[in-house]
Amino acid sequence: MAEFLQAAVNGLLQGGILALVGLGFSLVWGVTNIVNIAHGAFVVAGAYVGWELHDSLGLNPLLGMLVAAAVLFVVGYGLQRGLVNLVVNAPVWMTLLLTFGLQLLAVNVFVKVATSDYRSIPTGWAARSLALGDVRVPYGRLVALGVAVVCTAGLVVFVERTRTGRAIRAAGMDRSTARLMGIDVRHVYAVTFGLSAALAGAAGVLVGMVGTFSPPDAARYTLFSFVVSVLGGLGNMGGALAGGLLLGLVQAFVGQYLATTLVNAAAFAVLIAVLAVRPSGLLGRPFYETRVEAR
Amino acid sequence: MTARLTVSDVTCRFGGLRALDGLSLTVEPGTILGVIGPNGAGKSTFVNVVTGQIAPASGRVAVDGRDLTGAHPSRLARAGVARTFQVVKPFRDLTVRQNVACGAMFATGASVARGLEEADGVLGRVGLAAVAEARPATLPIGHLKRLELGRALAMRPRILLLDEVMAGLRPDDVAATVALIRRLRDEDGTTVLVIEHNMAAIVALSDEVLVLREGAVLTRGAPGDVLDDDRVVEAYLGQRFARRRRENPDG
Amino acid sequence: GGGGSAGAKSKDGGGKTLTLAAALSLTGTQAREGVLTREGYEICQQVVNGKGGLKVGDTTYTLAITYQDDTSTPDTAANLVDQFNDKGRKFLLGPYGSASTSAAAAVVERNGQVMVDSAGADDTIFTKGYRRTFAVLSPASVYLSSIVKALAELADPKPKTVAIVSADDGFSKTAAAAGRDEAGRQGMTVADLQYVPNGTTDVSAALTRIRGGKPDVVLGSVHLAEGIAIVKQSGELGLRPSAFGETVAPPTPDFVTTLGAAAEGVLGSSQWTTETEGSDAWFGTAKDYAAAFRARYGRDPEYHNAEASAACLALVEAIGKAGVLDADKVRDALAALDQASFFGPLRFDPTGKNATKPMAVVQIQSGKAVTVWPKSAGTAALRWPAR
Amino acid sequence: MTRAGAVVAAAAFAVLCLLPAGLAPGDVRTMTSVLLFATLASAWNIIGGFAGYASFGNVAFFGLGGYSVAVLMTKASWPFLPSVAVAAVLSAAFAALVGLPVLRLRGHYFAIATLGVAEGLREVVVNLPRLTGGGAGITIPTLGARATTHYPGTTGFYWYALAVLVAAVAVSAAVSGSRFGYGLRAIQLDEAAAASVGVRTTAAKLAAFALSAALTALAGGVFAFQQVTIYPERLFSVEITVLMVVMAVLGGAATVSGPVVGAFTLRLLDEYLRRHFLGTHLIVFGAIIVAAVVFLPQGVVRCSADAWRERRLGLLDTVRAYRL
Amino acid sequence: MGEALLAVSALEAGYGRVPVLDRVDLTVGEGEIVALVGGNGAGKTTLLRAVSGQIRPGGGTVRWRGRDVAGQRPEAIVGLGIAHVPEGRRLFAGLTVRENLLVGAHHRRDADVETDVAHMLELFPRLAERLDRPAGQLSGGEQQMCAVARGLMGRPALLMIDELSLGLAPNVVDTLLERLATIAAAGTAVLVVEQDIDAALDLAARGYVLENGRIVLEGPSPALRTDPRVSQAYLGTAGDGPA
Ligand SMILES: Nc1ncnc2c1ncn2[C@@H]1O[C@H](COP(=O)(O)OP(=O)(O)OP(=O)(O)O)[C@@H](O)[C@H]1O
Ligand SMILES: Nc1ncnc2c1ncn2[C@@H]1O[C@H](COP(=O)(O)OP(=O)(O)OP(=O)(O)O)[C@@H](O)[C@H]1O
Ligand SMILES: [Mg+2]
Ligand SMILES: [Mg+2]
Repeated sequence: MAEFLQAAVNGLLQGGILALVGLGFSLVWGVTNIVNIAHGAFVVAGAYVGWELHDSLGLNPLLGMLVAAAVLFVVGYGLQRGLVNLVVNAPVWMTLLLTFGLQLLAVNVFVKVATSDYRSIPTGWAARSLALGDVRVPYGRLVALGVAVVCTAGLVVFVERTRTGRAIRAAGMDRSTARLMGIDVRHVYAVTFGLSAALAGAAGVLVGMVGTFSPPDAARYTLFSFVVSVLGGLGNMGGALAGGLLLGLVQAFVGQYLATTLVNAAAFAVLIAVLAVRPSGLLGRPFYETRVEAR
Repeated sequence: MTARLTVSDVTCRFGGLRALDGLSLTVEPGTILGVIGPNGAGKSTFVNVVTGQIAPASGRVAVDGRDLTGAHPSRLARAGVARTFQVVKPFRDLTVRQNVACGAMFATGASVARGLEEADGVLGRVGLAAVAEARPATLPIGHLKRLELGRALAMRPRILLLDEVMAGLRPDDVAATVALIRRLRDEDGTTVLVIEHNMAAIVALSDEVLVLREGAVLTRGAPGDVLDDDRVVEAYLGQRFARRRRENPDG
Repeated sequence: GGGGSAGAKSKDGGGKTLTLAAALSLTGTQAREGVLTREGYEICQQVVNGKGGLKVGDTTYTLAITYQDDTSTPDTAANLVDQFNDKGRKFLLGPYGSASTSAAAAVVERNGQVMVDSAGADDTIFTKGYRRTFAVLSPASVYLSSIVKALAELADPKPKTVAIVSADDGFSKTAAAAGRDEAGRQGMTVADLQYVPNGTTDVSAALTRIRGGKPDVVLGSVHLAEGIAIVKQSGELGLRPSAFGETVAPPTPDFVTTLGAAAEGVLGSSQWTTETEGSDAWFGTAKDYAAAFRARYGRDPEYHNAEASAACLALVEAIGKAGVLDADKVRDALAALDQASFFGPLRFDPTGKNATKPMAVVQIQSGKAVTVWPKSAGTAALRWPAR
Repeated sequence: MTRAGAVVAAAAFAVLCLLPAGLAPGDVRTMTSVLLFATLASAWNIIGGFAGYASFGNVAFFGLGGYSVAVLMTKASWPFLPSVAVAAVLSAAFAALVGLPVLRLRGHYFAIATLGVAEGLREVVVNLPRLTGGGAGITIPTLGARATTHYPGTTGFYWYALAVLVAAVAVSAAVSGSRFGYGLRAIQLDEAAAASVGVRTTAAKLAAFALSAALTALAGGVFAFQQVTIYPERLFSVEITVLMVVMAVLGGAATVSGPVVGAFTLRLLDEYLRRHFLGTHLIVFGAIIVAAVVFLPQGVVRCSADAWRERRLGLLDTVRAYRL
Repeated sequence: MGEALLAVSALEAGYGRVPVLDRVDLTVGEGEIVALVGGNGAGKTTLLRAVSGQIRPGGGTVRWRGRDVAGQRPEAIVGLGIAHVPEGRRLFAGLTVRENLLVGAHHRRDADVETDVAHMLELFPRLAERLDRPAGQLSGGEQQMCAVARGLMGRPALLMIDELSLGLAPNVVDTLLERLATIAAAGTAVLVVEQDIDAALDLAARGYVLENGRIVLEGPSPALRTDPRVSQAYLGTAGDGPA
């Protein structure tokens, strides 16, 4: 029983991190239809920002997280405005190619600048855990889950309830008509991309706090993001959280009761099973289907 | 003789909404049936059910007495049922000629060369010969409607369902399209269902008119009778139309 | 012109250059280790040339090394070996990692080149009948078993149960299997052997599974990422064995910097430490090597650096002994090589493995990896229980 | 194919036939890898380009092909050619099997599901050490009595790779001009409309997927034998899938020549940079890809065709046309 | 009448290097309803697009309250008070009907948005029943209602509607025409593209006939209605269309 509970806790906590990593990716993919291969590089970049702030200024990683988010927002906004916006009207997969190039560039610049050493942002408390009987709940991961939940909720409210959020969604569905309605699509797209990068940056700091990071990890974060956002339903922020948690739980339970080497196979098996039953993901609405890709 | 198309007791739901509510009708071979009704009455849904895009919650659809309820759209297409889409669905990156050729190739099993040849003929008939090599993205709405029509005609259907193909055409082009469809029926014996909100076209074209309201048949009859029916005026045509019709009874 | 086509070139100044070639993972997932390997090669080149170059027969050559990036993929490494061969480069230094080494070895064999392997430890490389690849380092099977041996010999009270976490790549599995067998021989119970995906940073499932058995020692046959995760997440999950022992990770500086205090007491196996016994004419002792390295790079060498330097050293020695720049002769000289070095004995068994060199076991004490085994070389006593 | 296209293809083929005579073995080996990637990109293009079902798991068939060859040659002692033929058939069958559920998904959901298939398959290979050698890899015997087929050597593999590429291009060209090809393109452009004109969408998608898988498996088989020892990490690497997509898209998806052009351009560029920008080549490579996307947003083949037609290369005009 | 609200003169526009509009002149006065008719491909949509900034004119001027706004970006032009209800509805399919209406008022900052939504629902009761459904699920005619309502939500000074009655039931067209007349009376200018020339000329005070990118006829509605060139194309005898 303790094992079962521990596995559940592990899964939920790991799921929280996965969700946070995937949240921004899902936002950008769902709204602007850009598969941002460079998302993982944003995560790593965020981790570096947090690490540097802690290393040189001794800044608490939770504050560092806010700074990293702000820095990455600016980076993301600038990238979209200056670069990605140049090709949004090209065939869909071209943006994938663009971000693939960005990811290569970014990761290798990190390697050059920071070497590919493993790093981690040390905190005394993050590695300690709350003991509930035999079940341990590490504080660092608990905080990460909390941040994931708060960010998800915030994003849901922002996207679903605010004027800007509505404009973001409208712009995602039909750019040229959105402009006819007075929406500054360049700006709105850049804000979306900036938000996504900010979330990635925050996730990066948390990843660095509870584990380790190095530049080549970027590809893995992108992969996780892919799975999490599709599992949950593209462009659905609550879905990303659900997807992350489900993924974490599946991995934990399979690792616990089957074989630890099968966790990824099992995760993908679950993914395919979910999609077989719900072709638009756990909480997905088929709005991607009705997107108008004309200009 | 069995009817060309038999729809019996079809119900179709979207969430709580009954888009079709126990709809039954038959269409005899070689008839042109006008279908009118308020916006949201279920006309396009009806087309979707007949052509297999939507499986009805209950009820049957049969072509020439053969039950094809819930069959895949491609099967219905090959069984001779062709349609146009109200919100046009051209193949964006194919030329107009290739678009039409697709109709011939897949519904009648023509080879690529044969399909393109066929397309040339059809393009002439629907007035798109001049833009045969253009891509749909560059075409105005009127041409896209004709492209829908052309692609359906290339399928050499036995049943042709036209969902507002004449909306957005200039009146003289509407007249020409009406003539085209009539000739198709007269020469090939095609059965045609026309959905239009353009009453001039409906009157000029239809042997019979059916009025759909809230997913069920409100009335069915000769065009003149239907348009004078008070219920139809009330639910659909409106007072301005009725007034004009009184002033100008034959057109 | 010197005898043979082995990359000897006359330079304008009159001196001759002997060019060795190396395919290295300078980008990609193994860029870190690739760079360390390169540093090891470079310091070797510097030392050889600093001592006036390499005498082959009657000619003295300046040593040069040409590098290409294998992008951490085995197929590229293999391709590079072919490209080196096109340029007449017959003497190769190994790439980083078992997969790339294995891929390169197959091509080396066909092309009649020779390669000294600095970082491909998996024993399976040496089961394929290759005759032209020689590894200076101890094979994978020694990594974990040395830790077990060290514990059996030094730990008091002797641990009774061990649990092993292994990554699922070939190298780690070989090491894990050997460690398990050794534990059995030493009378310890192996409570559990769990595999985790190679490179994962979440090992909580494996740890939760072994936690129930309350093992005295948790052994990891893993790389750096998993190695760090084992220690970190054990803390989180309340798994507190008397010691952790891990193959590759602990001697790496990143291990201590990322784990901080949690790294204290962790045992690790190392191909080389500054206490390694032996010395040679080029580098002197292990301590001398470390000093030379520090002078150039401003930090202490890691064992990856030393491995690379040793590989270069073995090749240089063999070329000198062969006396001609002929690949076959150099191969024979390598096969016959038997000499002490800063890296320990350099002697190869018929399959090309370095079967005699012992592995050192280190323990993290006060933030430093100190050697605790083999005893003769140990500067420090094993701290036990370790945490 | 147009006449000009046929002439260009024939000329390219002639050049490729002469190439081994003029190149050093190491460069022949590089070209072999270029040819294999061109095959992969062309094969991807059948499902991803023509049918518009962007498979992110085509590497599954590469790995399956490679491992089938390796296992058949080591465990069953089969010679290479029958092994690779069986590998292709097996992969096609596997594609049809997984295609049945997976091809019901649309767009990105399909992409991820296929990615899952590939990752899953890799883990299966890792977890079957008896058959596949697991993470330690499997070695095809090429020396001694256990070798079933004489190891063809650098040039030999070049010919194998060229043959496989020719097969892939021939299949692509045949598909492109055929009714089947029109059906796939119709599916890509509007699946509902395609069905309504009579395209048997499910059958067409399955056929395209299986065809793509078979060609991919051929390349995988050749690669495996060439490598001698293969590892699951490499044979099922997501990176290879990404490269297939990137090459096909950069060259021009849904064209016959695009994937080949894309593969040649990118692989040769990558190789050139790798040789000349030690340790930083990926930074340069990344920057070039970014620039290529910005200036050639329709892919190399379409953009150059446009430039040829208009007798004018308006890079800035294209940027203006595609920016927001 | 002083300076017209919108004065298009010698406007040239097209796609890429394909010219469509050939020196088009057109004016719309404050509170005026103007009809624009013409065959398929004549360039009506192109003209509206050029005015609303969706395509960049190649020459000529677009004066808005006397100031040339040709070539400005669409989002800026909306802000000036020009709303364009595009051809083919172009609703945001994944947004609900209500959200679509709210997006129509995106550039407005006043507090009356909610009351305007209520007005739209009075005008198109059908929409009231569909308010919280994704617009992509609406029937074709319902979508047209939503598109027109979305345009009205911007409270523009000039409302341009492309294919006003496309897909609408006759009685709905009636209501809509009445409504347009009301809002015009309250000061909003309207430029409608419409194939039903009777309806268009009933509503509009003036009209333009566009063919092959050129204005071939213009004048007050009654005059156009009786012009033989109009009745030839619009009231029966076959043209160059389907034969
Ligand atoms: N996919 C769908 N999901 C939910 N509701 C739908 C869907 N398709 C249609 N409906 C609803 O079903 C009803 C009937 O729609 P349908 O398109 O058949 O109307 P119609 O008679 O063709 O109207 P119009 O004349 O406006 O084209 C409408 O109220 C519409 O909102
Ligand atoms: N995106 C485009 N690219 C190239 N040419 C285009 C494009 N859109 C329209 N055209 C061309 O411009 C001309 C005018 O088209 P426009 O859409 O303005 O016609 P319209 O008068 O609105 O016709 P309809 O009544 O059918 O809507 C047509 O010949 C059309 O082919
Ligand atoms: Mg309809
Ligand atoms: Mg128009």
